[in-house]
Amino acid sequence: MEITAIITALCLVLGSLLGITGGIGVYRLPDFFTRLHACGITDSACAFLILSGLMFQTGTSLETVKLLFILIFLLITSPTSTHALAKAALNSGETPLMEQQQTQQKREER
Amino acid sequence: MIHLPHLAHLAIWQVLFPLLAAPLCLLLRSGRLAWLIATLASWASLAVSVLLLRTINCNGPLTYNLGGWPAPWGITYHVDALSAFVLLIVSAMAALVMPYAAKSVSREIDVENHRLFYALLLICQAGLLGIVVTGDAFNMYVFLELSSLSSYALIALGKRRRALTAAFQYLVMGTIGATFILIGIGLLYSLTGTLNIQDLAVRIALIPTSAVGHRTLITAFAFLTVGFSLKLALFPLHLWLPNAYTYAPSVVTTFLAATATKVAVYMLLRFSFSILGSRFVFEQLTLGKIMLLPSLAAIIIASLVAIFQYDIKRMLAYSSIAQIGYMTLGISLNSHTGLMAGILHMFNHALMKGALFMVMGAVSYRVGSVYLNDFRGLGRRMPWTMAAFVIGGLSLMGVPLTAGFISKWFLIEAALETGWWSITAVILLGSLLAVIYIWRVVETAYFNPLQEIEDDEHTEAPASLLIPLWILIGANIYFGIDTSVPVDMASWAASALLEGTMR
Amino acid sequence: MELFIDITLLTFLCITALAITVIRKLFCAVMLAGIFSLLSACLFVSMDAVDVAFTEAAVGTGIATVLMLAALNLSHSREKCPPYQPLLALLVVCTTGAVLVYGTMDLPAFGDATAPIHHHVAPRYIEQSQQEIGPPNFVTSILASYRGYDTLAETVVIFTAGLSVVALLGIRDRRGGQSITTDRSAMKGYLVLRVVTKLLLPFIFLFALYVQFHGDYGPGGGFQAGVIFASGVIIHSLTLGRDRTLKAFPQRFLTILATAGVLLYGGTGLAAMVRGGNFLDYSVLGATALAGQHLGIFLVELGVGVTVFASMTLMYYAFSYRKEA
Amino acid sequence: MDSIPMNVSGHFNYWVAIFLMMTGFYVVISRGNLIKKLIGLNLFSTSVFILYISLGKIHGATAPIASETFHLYSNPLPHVLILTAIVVGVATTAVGLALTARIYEQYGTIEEDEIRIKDESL
Amino acid sequence: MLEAIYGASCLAILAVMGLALLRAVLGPSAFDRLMAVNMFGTKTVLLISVFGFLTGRPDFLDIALIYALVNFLGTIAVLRFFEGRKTPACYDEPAEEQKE
Repeated sequence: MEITAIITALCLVLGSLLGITGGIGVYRLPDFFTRLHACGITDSACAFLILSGLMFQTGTSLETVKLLFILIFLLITSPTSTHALAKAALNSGETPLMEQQQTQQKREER
Repeated sequence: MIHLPHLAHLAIWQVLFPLLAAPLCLLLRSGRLAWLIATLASWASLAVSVLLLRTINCNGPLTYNLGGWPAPWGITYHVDALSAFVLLIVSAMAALVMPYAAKSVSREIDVENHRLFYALLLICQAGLLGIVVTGDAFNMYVFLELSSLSSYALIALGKRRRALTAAFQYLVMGTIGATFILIGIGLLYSLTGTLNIQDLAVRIALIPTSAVGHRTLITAFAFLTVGFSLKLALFPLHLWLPNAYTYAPSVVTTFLAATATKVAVYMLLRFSFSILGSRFVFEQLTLGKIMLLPSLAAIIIASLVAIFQYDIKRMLAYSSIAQIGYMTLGISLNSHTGLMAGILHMFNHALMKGALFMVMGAVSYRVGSVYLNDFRGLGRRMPWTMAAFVIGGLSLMGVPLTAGFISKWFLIEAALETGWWSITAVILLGSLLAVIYIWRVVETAYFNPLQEIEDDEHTEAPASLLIPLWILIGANIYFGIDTSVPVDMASWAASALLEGTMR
Repeated sequence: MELFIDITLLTFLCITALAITVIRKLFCAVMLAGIFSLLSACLFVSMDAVDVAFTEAAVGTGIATVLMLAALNLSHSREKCPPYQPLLALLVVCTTGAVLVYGTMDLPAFGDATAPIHHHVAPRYIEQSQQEIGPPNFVTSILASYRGYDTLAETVVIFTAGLSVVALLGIRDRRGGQSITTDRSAMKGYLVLRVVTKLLLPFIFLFALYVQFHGDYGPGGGFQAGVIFASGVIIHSLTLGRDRTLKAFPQRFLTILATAGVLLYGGTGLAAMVRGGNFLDYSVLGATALAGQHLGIFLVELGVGVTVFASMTLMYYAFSYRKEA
Repeated sequence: MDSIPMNVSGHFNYWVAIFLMMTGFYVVISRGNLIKKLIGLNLFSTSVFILYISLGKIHGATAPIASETFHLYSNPLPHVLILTAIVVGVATTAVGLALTARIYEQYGTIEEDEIRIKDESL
Repeated sequence: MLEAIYGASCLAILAVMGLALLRAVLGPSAFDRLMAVNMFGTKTVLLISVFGFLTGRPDFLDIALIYALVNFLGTIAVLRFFEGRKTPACYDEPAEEQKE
């Protein structure tokens, strides 16, 4: 078996695992910001691993370039939208769970 | 006469004139010029349809391969007797409505929308013509949507806010209808692998049918019928029509009332006769019996509802539903005479409803609205307009020497042929009800005292409204006396349909 | 494997559809509708309809969602509880569904290569289109040449939609003396977004051009390219402010562009008639039939792309300018 | 996976497409909210597209773009038809949305029954 | 060998899509849904890419590219149209929810 195939397989498996982790995180975590972190972090890493894994299979061709473009596009847009989302949520009054707990604690201390 | 490269291209010019004139309208800076372009295009289109009719009369059906690809692979235009006849109706109405539009539109539509309005009207016309002239089932769907889409916008351009809700309702019901048609076409396609109408007919005939008939074929036909019934506002599915016709600008109502439902009837005829064949449709699927009841219900109930309307445009809209009932009744009688009466009524109804809605446009041009009260004393103020209303109304009732009489006559003859007296009674009852609702308007216009003072505003409508109106009224009388042309055409189209081939 | 993906996607579709019926927040319903169309696009890919998937993604997920959000922005975002139990509706729907299921009984099985649908007209497209027309993408050949007339009508449909929306909503250029920097519609608070957008826009337009001119060889073509171009403009307008966009692409310019696209398509057809062929018969346009087809398809796709771009952008303008008009 | 017998998978696709269609149809006719109706229309037509594309699929075939390694292609004609239909669908949606926006301006609501009440109170 | 890996990745991505879909359906806040939709979109891009390799026709990556673009567009549009609106548009209103 070729070395590229092994690299591809590794990348894909790793990427998929990361993706599933993110999916579970998004489904299970308690509040918006924790879910967003699960989604945001794994999204980019998963996309990076899977797409670069695929790139090893295309050699040098138009497909490689396309994959590269998709990768760059995702790597730029995905964090951007996550950032914008978090900002919008914060702006419109959503408070992170931790902050809520802290204020609650303070109130209790008082 | 417009110069045409050669006669072979006639069929495509039919659609191309309005279709390509529409974008041109937008390029112009002024609404007047757009109107001029629109009028010229519609006249050119009328000339083409007359030429087409003559060509077909002499040489038989005409086929035109778009893109040069032969029938099942490319889209073809196929013009036979029925389609030439409907083409004539549509393009003649458009050619009359366009000159009429100049004044009416300037009163009813905002100035900045004039160019858009004419462009949309032309696109609507192109869509309707495209449906009729095409020989390809899917192409028919696309043009159907083209005409529907532009008519939604046209209706919504009406002055009152209810025009918007009316247009929305029409949009929802029209889209459901179109999607049903899409499903039907898809099922037919899946059975045969072709979309060309003639080819479909050939290949459907080859499908082995068991005793119960082919289930997919029946379903396809059911969906097509429901879809077309929605589009042609057959009785229980007519809900979109009264509002749409009432609140649309007068020009739009005139055009749509005279053409859109006719084209829907055409589609129904085309699919049930040319594709599936009259024997399959009537004997196996009993379309006749299915259609009979809604048609009769439409004639009576819609006429009754019309009597109680105070908005005269709405009254005429309900009357349209009743008249559509006559057309489908003719079809459902499943005989040559009945079919011929139905086709003839398409033509005559276009003439009379076109004229009556033009009267509404003229009245609303002068008076501002068309409630029953507004008609008081109009008999003296707008003598020509109201005279036109009376003659149009007589034609609607089916009084001898008007066009309406002829189609009713043939309809009764067809009903008598089947031996069902009750149907004849219903037809006569429908006419009687028409007498009542027309009489209400006539009475108000001629016998009610004049409203207050006579100001200069309320005088006769301008000539550009009256001339197209009286051309239509003249046609109503002319075709009531000299019946040979439309009757021959309808009879020819009916026999072609019944033979199941696109002759 | 493919079957499994197919079934999973269908299940997801069902879940989404049911959620849409239940959910009352229109905003969420719109987002779910976006997911629905994304999922159906995936399904199209798995059923080999790459061009359809391309279009569905660009149109259903992209433009339709944006327009719906824009319309929602102009109105309420919450649906009222229906005042009655829609039993009649349920009955109608069940009947229709039952009839349809009955109708599928005699359909050939899914994926059956012997079905009549694959044997009458379609084989010619697959076997001969490369000799007759040229492009390796059969869909492009059929779309632009065999059934080119449908595509003309389709172009006019989108043109009509643009006209209708403009006629209904109107676009008022309120810029007047106001300077661009005070445009409130720009996303001022999102610096990262603005910078990223500026960075990405050239590539989006480049991609649109690639899709436009590569449509013969892969999925894509004029329609998709027009939509992508319009998406780029919409992104520009969303983040950097619509007045700036309107300055770059004025309404009059877009109107002319939309018109020009339709006329280019129609004109190509007319040119064929002048050269002695039928309407839209591209073979007569070039020295050889193949060259003519190539030229014809190129022009026609260009016309489609231009019209779609201009109409979509006009529609977006109309919605975006309505609020304060 | 292909070991699943044909008669199970044979019409599965069609039936799910029909179910989706009917869900969309139900939303259109049972909901009074205009935007919801349009979403329903979208669902309805998209599901019809799924039905069409299902009809064109051939097992073991590939996308209808010529390639040296493949010789069995799915039927391209439904794809072309649906491309056109998608455009028609989005055009209708756009016009419907424009109408909705205008209706909201005029009536202050996009619920069908409230609109009816406002019309009758005139 | 690689076929199996591609298949497994497809399955994994589908699973993630399912989880994201659930989040989009369940909510509770609009931002949750938006995030889920965004994630769903990204995963769709990956699914299409891997699927192309699975079926041996990787030349359709354009589709994946347009999905990425459309996803970005959608997120921006939502943010843009609802940034001005504070809570009412975007949040569940428990009181009203109970009424239904």
